[in-house]
Amino acid sequence: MNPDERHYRKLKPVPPQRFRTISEIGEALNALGQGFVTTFRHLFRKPITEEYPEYKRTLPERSRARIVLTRDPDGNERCVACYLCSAACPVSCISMQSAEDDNGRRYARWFRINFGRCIYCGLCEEACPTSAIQLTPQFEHVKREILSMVYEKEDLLVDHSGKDKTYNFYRWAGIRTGDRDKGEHEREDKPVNVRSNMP
Amino acid sequence: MIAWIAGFAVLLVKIGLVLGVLLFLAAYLVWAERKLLGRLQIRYGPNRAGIFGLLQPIADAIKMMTKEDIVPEAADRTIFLLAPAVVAVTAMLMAAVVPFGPTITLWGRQVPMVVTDLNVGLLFVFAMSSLGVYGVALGGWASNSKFALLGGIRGAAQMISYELALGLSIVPVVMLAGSLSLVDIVDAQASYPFILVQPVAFVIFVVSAMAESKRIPFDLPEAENELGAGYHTEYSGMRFGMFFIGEYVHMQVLGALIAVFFLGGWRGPLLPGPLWLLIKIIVVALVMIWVRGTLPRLRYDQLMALGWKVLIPAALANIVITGAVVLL
Amino acid sequence: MNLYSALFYLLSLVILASTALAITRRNLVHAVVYLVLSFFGSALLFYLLGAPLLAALEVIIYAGAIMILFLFIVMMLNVERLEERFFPARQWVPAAVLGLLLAVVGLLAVSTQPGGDRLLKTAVAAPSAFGSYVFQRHWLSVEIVSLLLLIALAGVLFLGRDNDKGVSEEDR
Amino acid sequence: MPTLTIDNRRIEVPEGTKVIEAAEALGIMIPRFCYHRALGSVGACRVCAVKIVDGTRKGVQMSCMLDVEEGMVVSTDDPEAVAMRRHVIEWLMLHHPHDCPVCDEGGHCLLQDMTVSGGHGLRRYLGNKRTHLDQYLGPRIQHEMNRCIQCYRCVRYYREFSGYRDLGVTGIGNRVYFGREREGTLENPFSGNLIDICPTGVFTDKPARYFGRRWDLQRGPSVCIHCSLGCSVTVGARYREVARVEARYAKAVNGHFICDRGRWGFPYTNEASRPRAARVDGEATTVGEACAAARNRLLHVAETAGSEAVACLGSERAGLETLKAVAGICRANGWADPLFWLERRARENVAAAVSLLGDDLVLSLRELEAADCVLVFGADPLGEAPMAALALRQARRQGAPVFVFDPRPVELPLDFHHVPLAIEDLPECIRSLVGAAGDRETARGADPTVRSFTDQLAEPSVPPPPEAVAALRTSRRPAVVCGTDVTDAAAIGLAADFAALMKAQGRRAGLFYLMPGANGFGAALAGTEAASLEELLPRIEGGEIRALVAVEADPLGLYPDRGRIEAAMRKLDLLVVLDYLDTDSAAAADVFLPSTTVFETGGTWINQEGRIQIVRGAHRGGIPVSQTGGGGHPPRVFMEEVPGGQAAASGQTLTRLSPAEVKGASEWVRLPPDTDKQSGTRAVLPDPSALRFAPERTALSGAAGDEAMLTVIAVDRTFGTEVLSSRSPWLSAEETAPTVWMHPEEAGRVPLSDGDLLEIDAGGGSLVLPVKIVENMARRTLVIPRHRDAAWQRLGATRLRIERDCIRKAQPVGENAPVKESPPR
Repeated sequence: MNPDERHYRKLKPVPPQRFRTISEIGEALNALGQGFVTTFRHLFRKPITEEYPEYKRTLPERSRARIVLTRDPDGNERCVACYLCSAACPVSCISMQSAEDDNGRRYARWFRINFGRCIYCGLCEEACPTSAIQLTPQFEHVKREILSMVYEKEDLLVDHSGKDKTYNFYRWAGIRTGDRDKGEHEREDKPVNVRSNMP
Repeated sequence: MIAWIAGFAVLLVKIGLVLGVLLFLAAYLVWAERKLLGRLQIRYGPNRAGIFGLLQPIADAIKMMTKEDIVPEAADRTIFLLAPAVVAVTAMLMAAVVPFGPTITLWGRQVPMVVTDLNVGLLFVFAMSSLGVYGVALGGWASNSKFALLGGIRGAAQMISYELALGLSIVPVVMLAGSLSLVDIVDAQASYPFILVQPVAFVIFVVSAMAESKRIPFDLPEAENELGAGYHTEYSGMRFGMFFIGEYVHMQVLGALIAVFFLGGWRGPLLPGPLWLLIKIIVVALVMIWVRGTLPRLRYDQLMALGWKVLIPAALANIVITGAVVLL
Repeated sequence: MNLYSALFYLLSLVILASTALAITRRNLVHAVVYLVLSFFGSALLFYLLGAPLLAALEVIIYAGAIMILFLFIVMMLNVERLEERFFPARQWVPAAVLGLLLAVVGLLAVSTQPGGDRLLKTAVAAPSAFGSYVFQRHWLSVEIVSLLLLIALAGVLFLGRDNDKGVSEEDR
Repeated sequence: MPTLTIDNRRIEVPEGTKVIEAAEALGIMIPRFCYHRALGSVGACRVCAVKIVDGTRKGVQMSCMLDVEEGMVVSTDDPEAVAMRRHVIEWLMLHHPHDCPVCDEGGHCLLQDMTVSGGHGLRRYLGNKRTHLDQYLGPRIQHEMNRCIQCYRCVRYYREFSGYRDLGVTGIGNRVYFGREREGTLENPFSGNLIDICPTGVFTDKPARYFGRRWDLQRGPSVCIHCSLGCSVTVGARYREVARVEARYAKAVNGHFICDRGRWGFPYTNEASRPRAARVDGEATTVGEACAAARNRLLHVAETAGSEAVACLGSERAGLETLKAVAGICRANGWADPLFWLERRARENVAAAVSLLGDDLVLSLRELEAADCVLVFGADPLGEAPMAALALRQARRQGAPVFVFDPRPVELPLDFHHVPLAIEDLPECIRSLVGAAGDRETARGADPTVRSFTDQLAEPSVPPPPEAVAALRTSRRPAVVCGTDVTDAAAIGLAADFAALMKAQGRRAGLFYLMPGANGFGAALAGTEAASLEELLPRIEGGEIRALVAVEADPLGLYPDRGRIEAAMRKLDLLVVLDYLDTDSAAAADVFLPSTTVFETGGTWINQEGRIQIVRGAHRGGIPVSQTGGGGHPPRVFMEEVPGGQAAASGQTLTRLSPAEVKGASEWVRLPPDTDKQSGTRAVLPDPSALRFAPERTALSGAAGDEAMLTVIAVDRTFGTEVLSSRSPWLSAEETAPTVWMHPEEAGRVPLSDGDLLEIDAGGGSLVLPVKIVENMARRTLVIPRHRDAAWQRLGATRLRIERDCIRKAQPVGENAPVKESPPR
């Protein structure tokens, strides 16, 4: 017998033995009975339901509902229109067009979320490299008109930093923008002088 | 001729009465089920439409009536449209042979409190019940959807399997009563209900009845988390509603049959016969809801094993034992 | 013509029509449904002739059990859609000839003995009478037949046996 | 053929194969940055490390530097090799900026893929990063040096492969910098390949900058239609706008690369001025109504003036389906013969080339690279078909001498022998080479036709260049490249004879024609009975032809005699134009119908070697969202109909115009059964051997040599002359301003100095252009680019002879000296 076969035999289930003892039947009936007793007891408990329009509880900060576009601590738009959220979106409800502004910053010329399609999965927030797109706990945004569920950038943009209060992508990216040139960002050396061989 | 017309009129009244009660009760059983299930799960259940959500069935009816009746493009149209009616009609027809009270005398004429007293009433019930399988199987097939087809096949297999157990469990009762007529069976329980002498048959019948009406823990044909909604996945609007009416009427009829075979039918102290029957039906229905709230769904092989390897042998054994006892 | 004969003819019409449809449908499920309708009509006919037991058995056994199994197989077979077309002559000509022959024989039999109602005597029997008749007078043949069924049952069980038992099933 | 084992799989590969290639043949992609199939190995990036388990050299080795050996055992997933690759990635990422979200390479970045797949998802290095300043490299390429990983692919491609010198490398160690000596536009007309070849985002496509991610683009394989080579490209479109064109690997055609004309020539499809609506008498209407109007009017003309009074003109830029539709509609309605060409010479030249090109001689671009001696007759590869110049460079890099016989000041990115001779002398020159090159005895023994041809060759008036003769004698794989633009049928035929003669001598000789337009070959095949507009023009002027249907053709704008064609068009009762460009003809049309570009509906193109290439549309087309949206967000109203989406392929629209039913539309393109639709297959052509060695080509022409006459040739340049790409705003900066090239000797006669204005009186009027005096061109020749800003249409023909006194120095008139003839785009 080779080792594989031995292993195989070890895995073989024990032959069926339906009525091993009377006590097992007793146990089964007891378990069944306990189940019925438990559910029956529930009949007389006060329901734990929180009735929504009458009572609105505060949702945790990380609840996933209405999506916003936040700003960095300097008050600039965080979104660089990198298309990662639209790529991550399983229902393809995010669309945008990236562009370059006068300061050399990449931004969204237009940014659109179709909340009629959104499933609030939060993958966009997870994909966002700049903490721009964030889900908020505001879940009450139901509309009668389907087209009004399409939110444009001006509807999405808020004037705070949301959950991430500190991150500022362009301070780290190493991209030349209006206020900082190459080598002036966080943890960067001055640009190399290629005309010199001195290190 | 006048007598014939009067008889016919009485028949119509009885049919109307039975159907009215059945359908009204079906609607409110849905409400009761949702409500009770809610409470069993420490929720409220429907509580928005009217006080205690009592108008919920009406709201549901309006909703289902006004919804679009969608027929899938690839469906077999005729059969697709016919299938829900088969389910609803066979379920309702079964109620025709259930006696709901003692024979009363009206203007000097004996009027039995049953729509029709067939001498093969029990067989009629099984005939209708076996025709009900077509609704499920054809509905599932005609939808031309894999979920529906699987649901339909499962439903058909389950229903014909449990019909056997259902039928065999009743044989001792027939042996005791000596008749296939439901009226006679009720009359045979004048002194004591058969549940006292046939507890095994009672258990087998109740379990099989639940499987027959495709209720949890035997709702494999419509197991939501495997098959969408099973054989009625593709149905919408009132056709979907007909499947539901069928199911709840079926539930009531099976409750009535349990009452007739084991609980003495309409017999009971103090209250009038029909009321007793109604109470028994409702109690059986509530117990079924309770079971739904407690037990998890079986796996399909467990379902089949239970039917073929436990219930049927037990029913056969019960027949032999009862036969022996009766003979002695 | 009284109500009964009117009902009789109506039912006969339904049975004939549905049987004809059942044998001409190319769609197997439709054919099964028409056959069930035909069985149901026959059952009603039995009932009309005063044989409720036969009627119930007809529905339970033929419509309720056998045809359901047919339907089962048909539903699981992926039969390619055939166009509704007329059968080739070599199929329907012999069938038509045989059918015609049968009709002639039946007509002759009925016309020579118009009062041939003896067969119906046993059919109209009450369930208990029928049971006593079968099990007391013909118990041996009944037992032989049921033994035959038992053999078939055992055979099916043997054929359908799980060969590598204990391995593939997740729970034993 | 050594056999080696890679990851427990055995493979047999030719001697000299690198391990990385052998692994690739097995389907194992070893990570690489510096290695590239077209560029070879340098071992700069160290990321292709594998473990050699058995062989002469064991241990971790660079798979791109290691030749395979018999019995070698390689493991690509050995922990040691994996660790090495992981470390390499981490080093390379040390200074890589944190800018993937704003980097256009993101999504198709090799470095990104390798970093993620190498398991270096999180940075451990927390120190300061080295930074570089970027350079302005022109309007097409964005430079971002911070992202560089020093793989040297760019300079190897730029300097070695394509032969330009203005991009280089400087610095040492960590400070290596890839750039130009000073900021400025890259000179290389193949510079766009830097974008494809850079494994990270140092060089990115500037016109497509920040347009979108590659994964969002509707991408589809396509074929470049900016010259006759038909290079394979990949088109990426989004929001109804073509965003970028990338090179697509095609083994037999362009290899890995394309030229900048093909890469950035596409803006014509996105132009705001592109006509999207049908017009009847200048009024916009629906396509259906315009079709009905055109059909009724055509019917009316045919009824009143006879069906022969209607003519239909296609062009060599249209797909084969369209050309077949033109031929089909003419035949079905009994109209005049279909026209595919404006000039008779073009028709005859291409017809001659197509009829003489046989399966025995035809060369693909790839095969041209393998030639060991190349003779170019009457062609300017860089101007007419840029990728051919790159192929010649590869041939030269393998050691093949390249001889160019052309009157133009030909420039090529390689060192070559230019023999500047007048275009009329070209046949004589080829004849002399036929006579001198190769050994006559072998040729004689070969074939009686060949023998009689060589016997009848007259003694050449000019002896052939001795270097060329010497090179030809030793060559085993000579290639003949012949242009069909400025040459004539005699030279084209002689080029084929020359190649066939060398073939008869037992060499693997090949013939490579350059043709006008993307589908010149197709036009020659589609309309064997076709005429040219030049031949038909007298009938228009005589009032015989009363209606003209121009399909993707622009007779008004491109006919070389502007005055004559304008007058002729005025005589027409009806001009129907189907096009996707706002050409002069489209503006003048009575009925205009919009059509679709290759990016939208695709089509079939046959390149100059007869390779049938089927293109499917990459996107549906319509007015780009950026134009309908007006910069803000696009409109929210969702409609079934795409704005501007009414246009259909010209061939389809054409069948709707036809009063008679056009039959057999599905059989217009019949392909050989084993057609490989991606890379194309060569069309099956009739055997041309009967047409070769025609006795009339042995005779001396003697046309040249008349000192009183000058030859004016209108030529193509790399940028600015081809109809479609000259509309590209990003290429216009690269266009050389329209000038007339002259030999110093000719300039001295007038006299003229560089930059002076020259007035030329030609058949179609006079035109004034600044002069550029160059040494390396033929005497008695004026070379004028068919630039859209030069009024070359006044010449009267694309090749003509004028009296010497037709040219004179002109005085500058105000600022705008070159007269613009065609209206601005």
